[in-house]
Amino acid sequence: MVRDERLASDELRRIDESVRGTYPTGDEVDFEDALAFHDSLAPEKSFATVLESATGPLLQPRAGVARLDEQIDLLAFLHERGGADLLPTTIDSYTRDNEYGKASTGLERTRETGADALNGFPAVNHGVEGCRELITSVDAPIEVRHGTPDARLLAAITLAGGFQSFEGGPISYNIPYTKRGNLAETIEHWQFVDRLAGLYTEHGVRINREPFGPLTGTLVPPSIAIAIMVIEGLLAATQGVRSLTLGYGQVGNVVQDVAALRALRALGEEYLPDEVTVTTVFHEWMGGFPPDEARANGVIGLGAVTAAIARPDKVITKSPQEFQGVPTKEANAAGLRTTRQLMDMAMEQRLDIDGIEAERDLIERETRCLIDAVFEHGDGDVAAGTVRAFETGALDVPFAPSESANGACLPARDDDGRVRLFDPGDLALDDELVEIHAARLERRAETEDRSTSFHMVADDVDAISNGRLIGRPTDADGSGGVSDAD
Amino acid sequence: MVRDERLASDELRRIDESVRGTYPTGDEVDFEDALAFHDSLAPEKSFATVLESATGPLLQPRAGVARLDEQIDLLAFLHERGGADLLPTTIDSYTRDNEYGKASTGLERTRETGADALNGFPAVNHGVEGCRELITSVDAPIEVRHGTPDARLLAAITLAGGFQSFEGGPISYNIPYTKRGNLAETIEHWQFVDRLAGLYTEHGVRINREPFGPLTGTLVPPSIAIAIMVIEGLLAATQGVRSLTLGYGQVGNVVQDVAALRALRALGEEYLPDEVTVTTVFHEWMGGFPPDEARANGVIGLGAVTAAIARPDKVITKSPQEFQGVPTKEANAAGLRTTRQLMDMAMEQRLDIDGIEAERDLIERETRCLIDAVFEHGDGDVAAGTVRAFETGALDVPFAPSESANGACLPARDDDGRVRLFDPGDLALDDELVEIHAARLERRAETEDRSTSFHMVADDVDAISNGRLIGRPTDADGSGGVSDAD
Amino acid sequence: MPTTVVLGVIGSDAHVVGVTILERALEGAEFDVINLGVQSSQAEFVDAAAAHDAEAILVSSLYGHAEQDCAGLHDRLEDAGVDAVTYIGGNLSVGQDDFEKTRATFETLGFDRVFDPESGPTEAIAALRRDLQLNATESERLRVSS
Amino acid sequence: MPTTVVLGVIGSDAHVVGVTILERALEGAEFDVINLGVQSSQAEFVDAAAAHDAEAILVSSLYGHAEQDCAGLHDRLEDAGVDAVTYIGGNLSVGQDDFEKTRATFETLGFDRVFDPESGPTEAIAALRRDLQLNATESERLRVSS
Repeated sequence: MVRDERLASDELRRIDESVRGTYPTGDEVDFEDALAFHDSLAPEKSFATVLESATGPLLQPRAGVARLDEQIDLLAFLHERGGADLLPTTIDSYTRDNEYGKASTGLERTRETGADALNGFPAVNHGVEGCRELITSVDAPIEVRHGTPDARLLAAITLAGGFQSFEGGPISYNIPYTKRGNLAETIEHWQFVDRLAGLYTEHGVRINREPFGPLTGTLVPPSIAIAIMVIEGLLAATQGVRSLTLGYGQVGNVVQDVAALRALRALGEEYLPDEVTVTTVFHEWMGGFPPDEARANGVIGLGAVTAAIARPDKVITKSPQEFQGVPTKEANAAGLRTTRQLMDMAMEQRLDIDGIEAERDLIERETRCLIDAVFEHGDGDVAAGTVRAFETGALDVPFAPSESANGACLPARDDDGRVRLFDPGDLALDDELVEIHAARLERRAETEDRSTSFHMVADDVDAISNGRLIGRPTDADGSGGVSDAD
Repeated sequence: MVRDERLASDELRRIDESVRGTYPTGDEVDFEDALAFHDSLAPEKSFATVLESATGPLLQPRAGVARLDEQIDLLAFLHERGGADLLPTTIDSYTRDNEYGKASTGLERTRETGADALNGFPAVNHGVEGCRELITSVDAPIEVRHGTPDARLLAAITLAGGFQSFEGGPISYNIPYTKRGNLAETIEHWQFVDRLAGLYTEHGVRINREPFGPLTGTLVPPSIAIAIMVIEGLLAATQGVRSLTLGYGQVGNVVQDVAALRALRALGEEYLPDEVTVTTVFHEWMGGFPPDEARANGVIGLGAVTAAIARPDKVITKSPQEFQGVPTKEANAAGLRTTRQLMDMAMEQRLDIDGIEAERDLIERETRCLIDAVFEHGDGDVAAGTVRAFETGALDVPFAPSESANGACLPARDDDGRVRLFDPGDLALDDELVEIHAARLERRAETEDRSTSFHMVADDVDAISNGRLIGRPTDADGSGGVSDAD
Repeated sequence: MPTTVVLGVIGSDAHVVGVTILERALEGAEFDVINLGVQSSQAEFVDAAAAHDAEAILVSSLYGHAEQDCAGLHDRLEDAGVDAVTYIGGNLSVGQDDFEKTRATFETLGFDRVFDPESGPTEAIAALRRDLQLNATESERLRVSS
Repeated sequence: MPTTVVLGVIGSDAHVVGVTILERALEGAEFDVINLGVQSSQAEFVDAAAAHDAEAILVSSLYGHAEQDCAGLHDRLEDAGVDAVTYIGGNLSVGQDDFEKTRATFETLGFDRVFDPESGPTEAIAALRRDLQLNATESERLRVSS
């Protein structure tokens, strides 16, 4: 069984060699050379330093295209015209599945035809030199954003290529993404990634790591997300990571979102070792968007106001074209500027909302229950405990496709639009906490004059794309379509 | 001197005949025939009823083009594609200056060339029949929105033409709009308009009247706007108006805006006779917009959140193209939908912000001072008192171009972004209130390490269009450009 | 004896929300549910239906490749001796604008019913009741009374 | 003795904010200010300058019609025997993209200085001091020290 222990040097070396052997560009990686490249970079490209020393929330979009020159242009555009403080490089789907050969074909086809045959930047195929050209060509720190369960080769190449921030984690890039991902194996893969980041850190190149907070992006109760962030943070810290950005995806209730971000920061700082610098990232709404740019701007606006009140260290912005998939660079930049204008105007004034501390207490109590259960399941070991807690459902993620998860808990909004557990499944929560959730949903049921049921869940999943926060029954119908919900 | 007394029937008749004689379409007006037309309208076109019976804020855009068929298409578009609950018909500038001949030429040129030679709908030229065609062709209540100091003929024709709501008032359509408008004379003109509305009301056709709350749209302290709304409401009530919508323009500080809207409603209900139904309208930011649609959407978003918390009866929306003047119908509809999405999502949750009642107390104290002063200046008569109070500056509007106003008071934002009086001029405020304002601005001056001065005013006027709420000094410069501020 | 239904998302599709809610709805209506989850192959549908003697198979697909993913499924079911009604629902074709054409396509493939993207669990349950000649249970009638 | 300046917005233009702030800034710098306000005619500028023996005339225009509104102003000033420096500032032409062209146009009309839309009161006061050979007052130096 996997254990939360630091990967030994010889083991690291063995895995590194084996992983680098799986694709030709792996040969380009040379650690000493990589350190020298990082040292040559201007201080304003140091991701961890820029993020950790900022005085207000920094904005970062998502963006990735196949070709290097186009990726450079895209990032320059988002930096200059969108005002992005931090930049992304989103990796293509083939790379996420470790299908580097298919990514290579897609890249070649893109080069030949000009039409993008990949949905992101195939960093492994571009190799260390390609990554370095990207890093040197753009005037802001850049993060690798992906969704790759086994990101070992991607990490080896991109960190050697000059990236100083790397998204993902063994739970957050596995449980919400795929059906057949072995969780224990994925933890081992990420121990390698984190150990590599730790090694760079020990040599003076602080690599920022960012577990993916939104998970399935679909009504995830804050305590579940926070527990997973803390666990991934602990696993990373063991491997030597010292700059950790814990994530959280907006649910749309301002009080709950602000409370969650405060709880995330507090629990992150409490659970993680003192030598780790904890920052937080807030993702604008990750669920279904309205099929209308004007309405989408309204959803983005609520995220901006929430960010202004919660003041996370970083905000990942959405674009008004979210509904239709990958946005144009203009729409991507527009999402940044809409967020900036509203966030700045709202940050310049006091906006103290009632009820945040009470909600935060609730979230923290729940999160502690979940983290405690993980440690108990592992007899004190967080790695082993995570695998077992997911097996029993003591830790679970709503709407997770993974067979490694129990998949028994179901969320719904309460009468105030906060995300509660309609069905706690086997989550390791106190009876009292479970009763609080049930009571809140009962109150909603009374308001709506219907019994609490999966109808609420179905309606809630579609609510924001339909122009509402809560999926209230309309007319005689209590269910509505759910098929295009996720 | 003008007095706040109901216009006698014979006087009403005399003015009516004289006014209708100033342009040929005036002959089309027949009161009995008009009543019959109003009676023939479906209940969902009754402006007052729809507005007063709504369960949440209704949305209304601004819109007007020269030709009747195009105005019908425009309003249908905003209703169907923008989801506007209430519709406008914005009148052209020539009509506002009573230059009906020029409006006629513009209308003809528009008909010939297809290019819009007018910036609004010349309702006087379209006459009673043209207005009725508009009213019958569109499936929602429509208001006349204009800016006409002497709106007597416009009112006679549009009310006979089936409109049931009419914007404006003697102060709000005079002081902020023109240099040489005689206030006493303008009050007399609006006594006619209000008496006409009262007469329809007495015959079963409740005409909604809406004083223009935003005034100069440039950092107007809430108490000044509210005092003027109450005064115009009192003048209208005397003439028999029974449905009054009092207005307020967003200043951008959520606490102050919510407090102002609550004070507006409370003081409106307190000062106006019981038989008057008071509703409120919130105007999204009327000052300078960012020259960028994405940033403009951020400004609109803050308005939508404010509306969700304050819950006025009506919201006048802005479009992302506000900076460039008259928006396309698509942009106008987009502003409506962005507002709707964000407002609805925010209204479904409790958002109780600290400090609203304290700010409201302050606003109400100031407003009472100003209204008391008006009554004192008029020896108990609000009409005479208004004229004299503007002469002495006891009542004043910042940045008013009118020679009828003292023009001595100047606003600036405090350290929290609330609009205060940098210079109270001769406003009839208690010393204590003046000191509160001074102290708030002193605190800002300390934060910014500069003395309170007109620099702040200049910087504040431009702040929102530059992406901020408060005009803080940037770098070494404490002033910045002011020339394109208003 | 409760009626057994197999459901799952076919092909490489990972959209899980709809099928999760459908599972709960079916359980609420007192069906025995075998939920294969996302990314399920034709073989998994066939094996599960045969092993559990399912009376209905509900296929979900939301990523627009349902036609390729389902081609041959009904032959396999027949080969395995599975006698179950088959439904499919979701976003069944990329850029669908004429649902009747989509419905015809999937009926030709052998599906007994084809549901459009606006359909909810309620419609699926009502159809199962009709096709399998079942009555709503007491508890279920209470549950859907809202 | 304080220096008298006349300022106002020329033509049909009703933009009042800039001129109001400029008035305050000039008063703060201890000028005697005659503010004609918005919608002021050439005659009003000439009469006020003559009546108050003004040393400077500051014309503001923000609606793009400044060239027509100002044509002939300097002839009138000369006819009335007004000897004052003349400045103009604001949005001086519709769709201006080349400010140097705009500046040349208004210098040809007779203005001593032409300010672009980004200029603030500080620039105007500094220019007046240079052109009229004035020194900043003690209180003023304190005031603009921020």
